[in-house]
Amino acid sequence: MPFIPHTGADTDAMLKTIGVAGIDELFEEIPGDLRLESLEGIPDAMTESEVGRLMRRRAARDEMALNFLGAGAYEHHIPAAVWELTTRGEFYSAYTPYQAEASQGTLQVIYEYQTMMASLTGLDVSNASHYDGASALAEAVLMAVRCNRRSTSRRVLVPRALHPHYRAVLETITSTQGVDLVDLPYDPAGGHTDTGALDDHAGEDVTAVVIPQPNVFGVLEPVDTMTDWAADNGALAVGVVNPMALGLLKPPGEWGREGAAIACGEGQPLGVPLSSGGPYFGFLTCRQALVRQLPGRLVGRTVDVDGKPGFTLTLQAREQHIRRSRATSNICTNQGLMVTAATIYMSLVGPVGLRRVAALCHARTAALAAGTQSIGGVSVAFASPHFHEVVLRLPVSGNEVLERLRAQGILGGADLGRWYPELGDAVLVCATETRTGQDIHRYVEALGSAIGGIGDGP
Amino acid sequence: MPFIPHTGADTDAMLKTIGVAGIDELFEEIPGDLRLESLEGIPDAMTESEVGRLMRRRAARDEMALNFLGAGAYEHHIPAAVWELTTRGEFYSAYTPYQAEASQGTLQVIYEYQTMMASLTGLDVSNASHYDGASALAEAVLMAVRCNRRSTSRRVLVPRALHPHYRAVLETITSTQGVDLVDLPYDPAGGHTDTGALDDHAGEDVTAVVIPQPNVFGVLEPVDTMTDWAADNGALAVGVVNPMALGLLKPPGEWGREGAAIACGEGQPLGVPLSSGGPYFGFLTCRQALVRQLPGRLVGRTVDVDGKPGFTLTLQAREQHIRRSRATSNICTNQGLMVTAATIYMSLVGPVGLRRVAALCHARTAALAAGTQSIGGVSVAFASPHFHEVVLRLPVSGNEVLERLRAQGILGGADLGRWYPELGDAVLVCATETRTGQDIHRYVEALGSAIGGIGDGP
Amino acid sequence: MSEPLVFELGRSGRLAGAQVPEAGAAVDLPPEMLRDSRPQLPEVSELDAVRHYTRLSQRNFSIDTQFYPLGSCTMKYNPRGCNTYAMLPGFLQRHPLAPEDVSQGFLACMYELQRMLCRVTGMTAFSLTPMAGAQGELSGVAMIRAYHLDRGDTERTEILVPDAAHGTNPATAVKCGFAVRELPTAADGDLDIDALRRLAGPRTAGIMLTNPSTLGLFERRIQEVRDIIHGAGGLLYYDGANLNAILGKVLPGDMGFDVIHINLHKTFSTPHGGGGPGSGAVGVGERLEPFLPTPFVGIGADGYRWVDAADHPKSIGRLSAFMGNAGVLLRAYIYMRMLGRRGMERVADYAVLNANYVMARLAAAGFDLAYPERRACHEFVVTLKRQAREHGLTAINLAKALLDRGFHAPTTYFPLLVPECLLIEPTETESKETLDRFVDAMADILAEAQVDPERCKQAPVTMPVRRLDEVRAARKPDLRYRP
Amino acid sequence: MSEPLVFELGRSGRLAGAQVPEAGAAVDLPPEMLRDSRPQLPEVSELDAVRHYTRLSQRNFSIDTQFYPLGSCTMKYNPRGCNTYAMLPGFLQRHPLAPEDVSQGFLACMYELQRMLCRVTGMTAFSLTPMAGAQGELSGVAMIRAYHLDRGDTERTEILVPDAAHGTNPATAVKCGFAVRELPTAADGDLDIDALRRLAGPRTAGIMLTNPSTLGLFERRIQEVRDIIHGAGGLLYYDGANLNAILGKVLPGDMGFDVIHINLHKTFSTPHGGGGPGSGAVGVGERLEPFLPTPFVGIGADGYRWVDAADHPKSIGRLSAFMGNAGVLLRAYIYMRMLGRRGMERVADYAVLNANYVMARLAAAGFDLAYPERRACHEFVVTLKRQAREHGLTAINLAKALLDRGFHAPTTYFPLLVPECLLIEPTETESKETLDRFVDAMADILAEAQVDPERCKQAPVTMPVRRLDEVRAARKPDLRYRP
Ligand SMILES: Cc1ncc(COP(=O)(O)O)c(C=O)c1O
Ligand SMILES: Cc1ncc(COP(=O)(O)O)c(C=O)c1O
Repeated sequence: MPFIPHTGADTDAMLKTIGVAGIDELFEEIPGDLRLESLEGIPDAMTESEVGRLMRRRAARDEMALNFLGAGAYEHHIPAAVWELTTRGEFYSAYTPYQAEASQGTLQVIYEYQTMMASLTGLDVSNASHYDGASALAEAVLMAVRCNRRSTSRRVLVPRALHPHYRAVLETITSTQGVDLVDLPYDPAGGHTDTGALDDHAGEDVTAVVIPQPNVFGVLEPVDTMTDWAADNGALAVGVVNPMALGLLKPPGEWGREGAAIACGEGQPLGVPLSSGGPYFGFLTCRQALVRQLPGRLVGRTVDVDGKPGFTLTLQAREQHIRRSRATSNICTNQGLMVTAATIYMSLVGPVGLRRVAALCHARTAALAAGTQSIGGVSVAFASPHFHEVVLRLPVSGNEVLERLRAQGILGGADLGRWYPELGDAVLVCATETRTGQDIHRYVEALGSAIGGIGDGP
Repeated sequence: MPFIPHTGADTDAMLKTIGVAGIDELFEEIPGDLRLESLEGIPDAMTESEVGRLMRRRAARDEMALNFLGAGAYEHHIPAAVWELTTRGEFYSAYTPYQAEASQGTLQVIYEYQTMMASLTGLDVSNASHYDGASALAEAVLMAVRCNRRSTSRRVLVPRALHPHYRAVLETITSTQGVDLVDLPYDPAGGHTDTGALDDHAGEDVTAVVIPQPNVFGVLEPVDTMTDWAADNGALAVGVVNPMALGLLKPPGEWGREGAAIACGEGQPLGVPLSSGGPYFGFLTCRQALVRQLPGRLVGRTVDVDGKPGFTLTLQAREQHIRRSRATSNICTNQGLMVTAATIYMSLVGPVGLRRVAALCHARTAALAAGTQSIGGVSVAFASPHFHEVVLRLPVSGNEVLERLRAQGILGGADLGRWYPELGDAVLVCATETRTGQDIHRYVEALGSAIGGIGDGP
Repeated sequence: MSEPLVFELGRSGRLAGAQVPEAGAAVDLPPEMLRDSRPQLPEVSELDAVRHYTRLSQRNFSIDTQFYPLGSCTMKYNPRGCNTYAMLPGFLQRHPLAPEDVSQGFLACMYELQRMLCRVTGMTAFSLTPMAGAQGELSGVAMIRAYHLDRGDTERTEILVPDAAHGTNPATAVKCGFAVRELPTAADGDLDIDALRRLAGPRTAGIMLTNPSTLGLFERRIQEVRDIIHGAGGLLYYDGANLNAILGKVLPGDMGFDVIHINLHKTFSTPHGGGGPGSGAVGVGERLEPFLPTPFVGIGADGYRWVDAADHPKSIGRLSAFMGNAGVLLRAYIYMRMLGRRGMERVADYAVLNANYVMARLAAAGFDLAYPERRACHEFVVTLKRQAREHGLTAINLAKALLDRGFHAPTTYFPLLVPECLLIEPTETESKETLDRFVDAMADILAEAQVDPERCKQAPVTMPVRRLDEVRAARKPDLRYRP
Repeated sequence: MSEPLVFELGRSGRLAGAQVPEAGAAVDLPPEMLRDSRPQLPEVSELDAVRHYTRLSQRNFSIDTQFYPLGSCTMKYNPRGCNTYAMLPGFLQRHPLAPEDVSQGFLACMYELQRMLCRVTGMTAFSLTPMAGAQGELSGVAMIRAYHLDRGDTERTEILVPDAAHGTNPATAVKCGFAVRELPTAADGDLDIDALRRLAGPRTAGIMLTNPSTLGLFERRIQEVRDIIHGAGGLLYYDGANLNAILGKVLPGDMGFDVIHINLHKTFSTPHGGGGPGSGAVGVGERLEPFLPTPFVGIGADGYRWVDAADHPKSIGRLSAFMGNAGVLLRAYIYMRMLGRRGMERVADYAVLNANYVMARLAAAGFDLAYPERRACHEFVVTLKRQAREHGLTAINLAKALLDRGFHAPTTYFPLLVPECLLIEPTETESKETLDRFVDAMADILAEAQVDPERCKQAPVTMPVRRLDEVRAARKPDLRYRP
């Protein structure tokens, strides 16, 4: 019996202690007409050996040689130590640190994480994580709505250049709360949010403005202008940032005159593998004044009865298990283990490493973009500065080109036409620090021949 | 500076404390004409990311789809827990447990291992491991020479059906000690050691007899007869056994009337991956009376000053660090981590699992042998019972067939002609429990077409 | 020995050199967009980082080191094979947006997982995207809302929730725009059916239940509950956090539930990871199928494919940037394949056996059961009301005394309706010997409290820290290191 | 809390079900060949095994958790990347007898490793097959023997070994059929050259040296030693266990050594694993090349190939069933690639800096250096002769007191010629802060012993056990559990 330790003798002795004749009797409170005879449609057990073989085959089947796809999930180098440590049983199989004395390891990790994320985003406090970047944005927007007491409209301005999946999640989670999401168009030449469009809302009751940095096109937004506009118009600025980019870019807390009030984003670039989209983790940081509206767990440093420093979950009165229907959020389980990985990652790369990795990613993407310019009809779609991801406009359909690249083992980028009909001839391409000059050369060659192949037609 | 933590300020402060102006001064005792300017011919440093890429490429290059090669190293299922636990830093990066109080984990593991190996081989005591099976055999033979006070000849009978690499190592290590290795031929029909040849040595001064079980052909030896012959002729019987086989087969301690005096072998089948031949571990067990001639480390259970049970290295007076030139062996570092893996492996499969795995390996090889009989000209070379490995005689050269199988991603077995010129048309094939019916089918098909191909050949 | 903060180990200029690329990549961005403050990340060597986090890990209890009789949490063994195989390079490297034609291996696993989850719940369709139980609840309740609105039924503004429910239930209902009506528990531990009849009506969008309840009791009149709610036009939501108790014994679908989430990090043994990640896969009967969150996996002519908003227009939409916690889902899939049909049936058998055994032994050892007349399901409630009064042995004191004896504490002070309660769930993967040692430790603490009531108030004394000042933590929150 | 033996956790009939195939495979072997006794293997659940071995691991000190100033052992950081990449499935699954045409990836690594080892030692050829330092020594001394015999020089029956040498040196010489002549150490810590002159002669097969010696001192008159030995017709063997001190500073080949082994588990940072596996790769100058143990990797027309006995007829032969500890070699290879040329040069720089720093600080703290006039190389010797006499602070007492302070003990009572000695080797991967804390702990123990001499005799008190009765262990050996 996999994972069940009972011998026949154990079971018999236990039944005797309980005072029943068989295990079935223990289920006697279930109404008879509901009792199942047996499970149907579940395959027979496999040993670990057999299942290992199955999984190896399936995993191998999906392997691609070379990846230039980003669009919200990025292939960075992850130091081996990160997951060798993170999967240690004491982190991996621990419960939520409610019993603080028996959980000082996890608690201290989270405290260190909170410190790092607050500082990285230039804000005061960080929570212990949210599910992912998109759901963290939804929580950040709900939080802004709660915090902005001057506004009653629940109107939130959302750039069209925000990742469309983030936009979708925002919709799912905030729509039941009466939040009104209003689009901000992007500048078709620059690829950044059209600040002129912002001005159309001047004087309106706007609760919050979402500011992605970089936006889904990899383009850098005019964050200072947007943050100042928010301040001037009584709205809270909510930054959605790539934490790797923050090794290089100005953090939300320093945008404009006052900084954003809240920052959030996808933590995946900090030591978490691509793994089909999850588990990742969302981060959420804010100004000190907003801390009691910050959802999710928080770890605080305190002292024990002997005065010795220690860590504990704190401000739990905001949470569902205490405040129930009046909690700031319904979140309970978050992404603790990913936070552990990210904390170790950030410790290993440090401030210098993070900056260098970010700079290198940026340089590699720049090299790739430059390389493709020699292919007839290929151009960089947007003129504004971008970070480590670039939209290429092609002379043919993006979708078709990507299919041809795939046949050569290359994931060539994201087909923007799926999300932006006006960009059907554009692909979003990313080269991180893990892509070498040779890889980029191979990409450029393959892209050239793919386009050529389509040009020649069937 | 990879792996060096010193900041410039640290270095300066340390130099100041030492009272020198620069690091170079610390090397002033090296004669000037020997001092190197710099290392030549060493490539520049790679980051972990870069080296990871290199290693992934090289590892992938050698991958084979399907393996039917055994011949001393066997592909068994290894429970995931084995290496997830064994590579925990506390096992992986610990030193030899000389400071017992700070090494109770490793010491207890070894004590458990000693118990398991002694019992598995049916003997009284086990050491804490030797380098590998072949070098353990060499130590076992040297030990037998020391133990057998009645014999002065240093003559050791060695079956030709012992793995030829073991024979070679025995030669290297014992030749400087004046040990005289004498061949025992194998029965050409049965594949087992010719017991008639043993009788030719009756009455001689024979120090020890080596008894492999199974032998290199996978054939089971007449261990009872051979052990009794040794007893009758004043020789010590040294068993060389596959520990996986012992899940099923009679252990050396129970061979013949009195049992073998010493057993040894390759521990790899017990949870250690193939990994190009090492690290594996040799095991070495013996009768209680011989313990003070047993080389290598031993862990004993004792009590601390409070009477609490604990573990420590013991009987160290046999070892080189105490006895120096008069030590039983020069061994110091052994294969501790592999012992940890094997101990966890044996705990997870238990006595029932070991037996079932052994039986399944055996059944799979039997099915493979049966399957190949339909191919014209293929026959099982030896008639005696065998365990989980079988010699197939082919109508064409073994070497060529194996090459053709390789082209289909199959490691088809060992080319016996390399070691036994008389077996140039024979391959040694092994199917462990990890080979499914489908795999075996594929092998049989591939073998058939390879032989056919050569038959048609140029 | 206490472990310094990683920041305290750092020195300016120190670098884990093998992890950091060489300086020198050109940055051609406008200077005003660049950061000039240096983020407060540690500057440590690789050895210091490895040593620090290894040492921190040792300051945790975990399943791999201790028994966790933690009610409502189902802390069972997390097979290492699930971890190893879910972390195969092919799975770790798969980009979430990789097209279907190069994703059939992964999609096959997800599709089969959806099907198995349907089978064990009696639902007709599953979406794996919710990233924890609470997000599963959110999607479930959002579907209930969408269902009523789709039918033009706009008056249903209330969700009924038992007083014993987990905090996520009422919190979720509110996050979906509903008002919560709390249902009392009857003296026998079942729902107060009369109260239910009173509260159910045209404003009732639905009810959120878990069965067995968080009291560890099987709701015997579940069919009556179903009839009342369905009769009032509402839907039944099943909080699947307690599925371990009934796996293979009864299907939530047969009990009348319209929608369910399952905490895969409980019944299907994906690790808790010190607080996540989990997965709250959500399943529905036919009525709610159109509203299922996207993406989920379907089958098309070319093999497995993603079903996205475009193919599923009434969907409540996306809940995550990609498809949820794929790595967690793979672990659950592997676990289910290793259990197989018979293995799944045995989960409830032995989880319930273990719970009733510990309950019987604790009762014999002098502990008071909250519901002595009832069978335990996979967990049960002990109340220390008497011991707290007589010997100062409160739930928290007992919890801390257990830590000193090498056991994680049970869940304390939940459910809220039982005073000084412990919610005890042993799970099926613990052996009789472990359970016996636990009962002995409990009895020992009780005996000690009777002799020396002060002693348990001092516990724990063997942990890295003693009892922490939580009031101070909340009054003067120190949420971040400042040098 | 003590941890039971795994056998004590077991119960007859218990099974880790996912690891055990179904019963039923036919066994058609003759019954008299089968086992009827059941081996004494544990019968535990998977959870119990995982928990047991996880808990046992926590009862160890290790580099990943503690500082190990362990002289002669070079306990430096073992990069986790070396482990991860050496354990890539392609490497783990490679069969040792896989033919060369499907092994070029692995062979390339081994060939390059051989070349790099030649470069850092000044040797012309390397064989990677020895599985630890002692086996490297054995192959080296066997080559010396083979060399003399090959020249018909059969009278060379002695190997010279300094009294400070590691025990493996004399033991190895004897295992190769030589008699050992011990060389005294002069007062300044160098070899006694006069004694050397007296002992060297026509019976001298060779000398085994390590430079720096195990006293942590660079043998300054090494060129004289070379001339004496070579002059007498002998060869020089270099025990490369201490290579860390001179990496990139001086080549053993330039010092005149004819053969060398390197403990890759020291200088090249493969883990010690609680006592192995290691690797004792062996290198030679031209004279000994014909005798190199097989197999090693060469280059042929079709790429890398194995050089085996057939191609190398004078070889001393095989030392292992296959090719040695391949996985260890991969780790060393990866490490060397991450260090690169500059990184290797820095190893000795900082190993020696750290040693001299700790030496200076300990001297200032009142500890007596065995050779106060000398520079430390990567390690140095402290003698507690005075403290032992005055305060009972023997080497062992100090060692145990360090354990209580969270530091592994230095090597004690080795080399044998210095009374109450500690051999201290900090390695280059430890930070100044760690070294400072270590010195502080040493000073603290000394201060405590001055005040309360009894205290250090009680140590350790914080470990899982206190001082063990080793006499009893040896007198009544309990080497195996019997229920
Ligand atoms: C009964 C019950 N419902 C819901 C939840 C919430 O699940 P999660 O923590 O995964 O969000 C939990 C677990 O914490 C629970 O025990
Ligand atoms: C100086 C010296 N020589 C030889 C050895 C023996 O090496 P090994 O333990 O790898 O056999 C050691 C290490 O233990 C050593 O320190």
